[in-house]
Amino acid sequence: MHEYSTQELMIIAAARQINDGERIFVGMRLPITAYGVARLTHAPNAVGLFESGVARYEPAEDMLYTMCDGPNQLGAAWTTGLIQIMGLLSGGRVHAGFIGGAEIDRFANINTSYIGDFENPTTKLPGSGGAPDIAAMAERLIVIINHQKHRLVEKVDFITSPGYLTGGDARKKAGLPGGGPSVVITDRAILRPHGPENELHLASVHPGHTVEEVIENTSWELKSTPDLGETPAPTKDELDALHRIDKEGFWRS
Amino acid sequence: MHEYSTQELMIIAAARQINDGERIFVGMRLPITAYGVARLTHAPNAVGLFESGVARYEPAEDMLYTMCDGPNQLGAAWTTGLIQIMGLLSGGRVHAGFIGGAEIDRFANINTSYIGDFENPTTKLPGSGGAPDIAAMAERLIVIINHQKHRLVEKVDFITSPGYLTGGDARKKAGLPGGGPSVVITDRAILRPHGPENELHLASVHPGHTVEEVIENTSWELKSTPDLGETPAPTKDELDALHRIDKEGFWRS
Amino acid sequence: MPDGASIVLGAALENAIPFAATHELIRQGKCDLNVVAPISDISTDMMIGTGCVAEVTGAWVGNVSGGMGHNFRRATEHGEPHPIKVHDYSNFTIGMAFFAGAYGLPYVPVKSILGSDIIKSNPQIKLAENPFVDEPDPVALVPALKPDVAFLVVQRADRAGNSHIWGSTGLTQEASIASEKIIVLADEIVEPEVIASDPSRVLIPGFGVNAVCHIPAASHPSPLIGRWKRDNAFFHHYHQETREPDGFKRWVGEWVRDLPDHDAYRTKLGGELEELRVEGEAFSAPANYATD
Amino acid sequence: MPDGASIVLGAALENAIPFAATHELIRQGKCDLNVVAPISDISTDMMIGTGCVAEVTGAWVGNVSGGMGHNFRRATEHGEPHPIKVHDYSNFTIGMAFFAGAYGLPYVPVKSILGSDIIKSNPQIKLAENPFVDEPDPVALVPALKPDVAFLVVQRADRAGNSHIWGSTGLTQEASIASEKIIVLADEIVEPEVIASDPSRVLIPGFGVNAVCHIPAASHPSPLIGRWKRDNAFFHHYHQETREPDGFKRWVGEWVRDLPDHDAYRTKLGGELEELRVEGEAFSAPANYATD
Repeated sequence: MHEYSTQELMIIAAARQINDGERIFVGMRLPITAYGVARLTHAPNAVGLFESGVARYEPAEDMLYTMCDGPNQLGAAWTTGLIQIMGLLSGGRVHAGFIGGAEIDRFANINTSYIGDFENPTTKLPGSGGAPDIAAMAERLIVIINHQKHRLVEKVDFITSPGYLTGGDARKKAGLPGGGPSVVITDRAILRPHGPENELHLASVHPGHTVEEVIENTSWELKSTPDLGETPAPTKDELDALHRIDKEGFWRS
Repeated sequence: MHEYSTQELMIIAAARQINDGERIFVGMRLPITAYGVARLTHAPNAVGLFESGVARYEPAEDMLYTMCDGPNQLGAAWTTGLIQIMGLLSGGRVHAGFIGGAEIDRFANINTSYIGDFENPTTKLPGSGGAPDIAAMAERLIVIINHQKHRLVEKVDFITSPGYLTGGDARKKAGLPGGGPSVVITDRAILRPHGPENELHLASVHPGHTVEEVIENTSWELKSTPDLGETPAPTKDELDALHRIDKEGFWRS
Repeated sequence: MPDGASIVLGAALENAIPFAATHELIRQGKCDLNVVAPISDISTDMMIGTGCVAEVTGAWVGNVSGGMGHNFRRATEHGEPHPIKVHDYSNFTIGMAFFAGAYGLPYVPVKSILGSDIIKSNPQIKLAENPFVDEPDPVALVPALKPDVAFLVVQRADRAGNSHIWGSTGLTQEASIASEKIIVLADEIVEPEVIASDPSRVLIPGFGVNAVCHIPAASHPSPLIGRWKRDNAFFHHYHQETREPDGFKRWVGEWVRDLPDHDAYRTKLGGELEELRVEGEAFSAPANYATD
Repeated sequence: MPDGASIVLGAALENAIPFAATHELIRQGKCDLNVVAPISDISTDMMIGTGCVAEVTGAWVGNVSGGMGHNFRRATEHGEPHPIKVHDYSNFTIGMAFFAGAYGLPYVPVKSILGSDIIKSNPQIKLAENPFVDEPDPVALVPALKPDVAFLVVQRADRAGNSHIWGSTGLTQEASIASEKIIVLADEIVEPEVIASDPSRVLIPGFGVNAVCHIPAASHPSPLIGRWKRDNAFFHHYHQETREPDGFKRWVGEWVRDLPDHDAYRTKLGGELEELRVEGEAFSAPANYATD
């Protein structure tokens, strides 16, 4: 067994969602590291997209605080405008996108806008950025969120980025071209939409966590997929790749 | 008196339509030479636009066969895409555009598409290019056409580029943002829309031509503006400027 | 590329037209093509003359410095070699149709085609009212165009298709991204580092390109900025020679069908092509992408 | 620039934000502004904190590397210093709104905001049906945005405002062209020949620019590609210092109000700014524009 942090496990679980040759809306923080791990392990031909107008093959060499930082532009495949990059979302040209959020609900709708009523919010969150566009248009969506009861809620106060809306075929009926969320990676477990209702089900529990704990920290009555198991621990290769990228051990603690 | 060809007179008459500081859709052949004359005489701050994606201050140094030729791009103010340049037509950012045509009618509608029925034409012309867009959107339109009875017709077979449509306020009612044709320069005369009907009237006759001859070569009953006179002959300065541009005397014969 | 495909042979207007691809499609005897472009100078006329074309979708067909395209007129006026269907657009509206196709909009509402009979001859364009204002405010709705294949000529590319283009580009970016497949004809193949040294000069990144071919002077007789001048005499010659169907047959035999490939075409041009090669230097000022 | 204007302070997302203009507007005490941008990092938060802002039109407001924008939260949650109206967009939809404003489209029909409650919180966006298909096919209509003034930071410009920009540009081109006026903040003023050597690197030509100012490091603390690194510590410091209204007052006094201009700001930064200066060289490969 190798030692790893919860964050490292999440990064590696996220990296496994990227298939070779795919074009991925990467975003900042944890997903960009996951992209780097995927490139170094099983997906050497993946392409990373950044909505500010950047496309890269190799991840940036230096630490990034924003997607617009110099190291993300030096040696890029393409530095262009937002419309050119986000426009790739149409026509199935983007395979997956990563997004985070403050709240997610049982049908994988995500809120990054308002807690409470939007006309008189108790908490105003920073907003959508390009997340609704990615959620609407990418072939599939990979969501990363901390697993707390007030974050995994029955119904989000505001749908910033649509998942399956009210479930079933509601998403399709609303005219959304992209396939919707395929997986939700938390610090305790992995959830996936399952069944005709497209409700989020528990798909695997991270090593060291229990089904009961996960259920307790979810606001809706969380059901499990038939093949519920344990999230596979990071392999040595995966951890080695991560440590090559995360030189300073930012994600290790 | 200085000697000049009819083509040279037309070029200089066209150059006089360009005001200093204006942004002009120039096009090829005669108008691009007119633009050069205007820059060298009374309009040193005019800007020339080319729908392929070029904007220039100084006219190109060498002879152009198309707007995409190298000399039109070297030292340009901007080489970009068609949408960026033609998009300037919106919001009153383009003051005037030059267009030509195979036919023009009494309300200054222009045909460059089909002679006869469009579903079964007797003559298929090359088509519109960007002329309809310029005609619809530029603040004003400067038309250049040879003055022959079969070209100045009662009603064009096909409106490629709209003038005043059926006259009066028809153009406005059709939702066209630009002001419409302000002048038609032929090899015999200058015509302008006049009166509430916006019908083309004879505004001036070129030296050496007569009102009768112009009327004879126009298919509709051509009326005159109240201030009908003779087109002022080119000045020495204007001809000098033209000869500096037209080094090879292309327009002199 | 299947028969019946819709193809973009040049979307930059009068430069960088992929004539090498035009010729190869003629040699391969592709059928029933829909040729989609704002203006592709005599490329479209050649394709029509060989009977490859069922439809033309565009704003202008002819010989830019010569005037008429004789094959286009024969096809549209007398159905010779066979009738073709013309889908009329203006330059800006076909631009918006490509833009919509490229960036996932079902259609685009424009003002610039109002009043034109193109709305009548092209029933794909619909009139509607702007729902954002109370008074009548007509707009024309132009639906997305998504061609099957776009061919484009670039000054330089690496082997993965990452490409640099400079000079005016017309609708190259929108038409290419709107197309299902992109084929790059590179005047020069360079090391990946050359392209990566200037990612803002990339118009189409390699990950969107399906094939890259190294074909010098692929745009002849149209110009390629900084590489090849326009061959004006060649355009004039084409205009003279193709006035009659027999003349076009001779021309296309001599310059296309009887040549195995673009190498042979360049060899046949010989010194005439060499005279069109840009020898001078007028280099762009460098841009620094350093991070530290 | 009048009170009540709608202004774009950076449309490239997280680089090239014209903080020098933000500071000057604060010093001049402009009122009732509508701040329009997809994301302008802490520029928007600062403007809100000084009470300059009546409306925010955009997709995201905060401190990109720090998280929340404290002034934005105070204004939206408790009306402090006064309430502001937020017009929600996603990045792509505000991009389409600028595109429409720039290029004369009354609105643009998009798919990418369907299903989002942004359609409810922003009543400017209307739902409609795609008239080109028979089955139900919803689209969201996003009307054109035309701000009054756009400020943009460029790496180099000539005195007439002809400018070169490189690196990712977000919505810079669309937002600028959509705006009634454009003010350029140039990191370096160069001879016209430098800009004219590479007209394809021009994002906005000089004839569209209303004023050009030579302001080195105008984007500090945001980065300018090839010129200035991001000042991460400065963003962090802002985040810490502005947690409470009094802290923000102190911060804006020290860094904005008590300084006469951006020269003084650079002097105050001193060695900290010098450490952010890019010293290395990673030059673009030259492009040749020669014609002969």
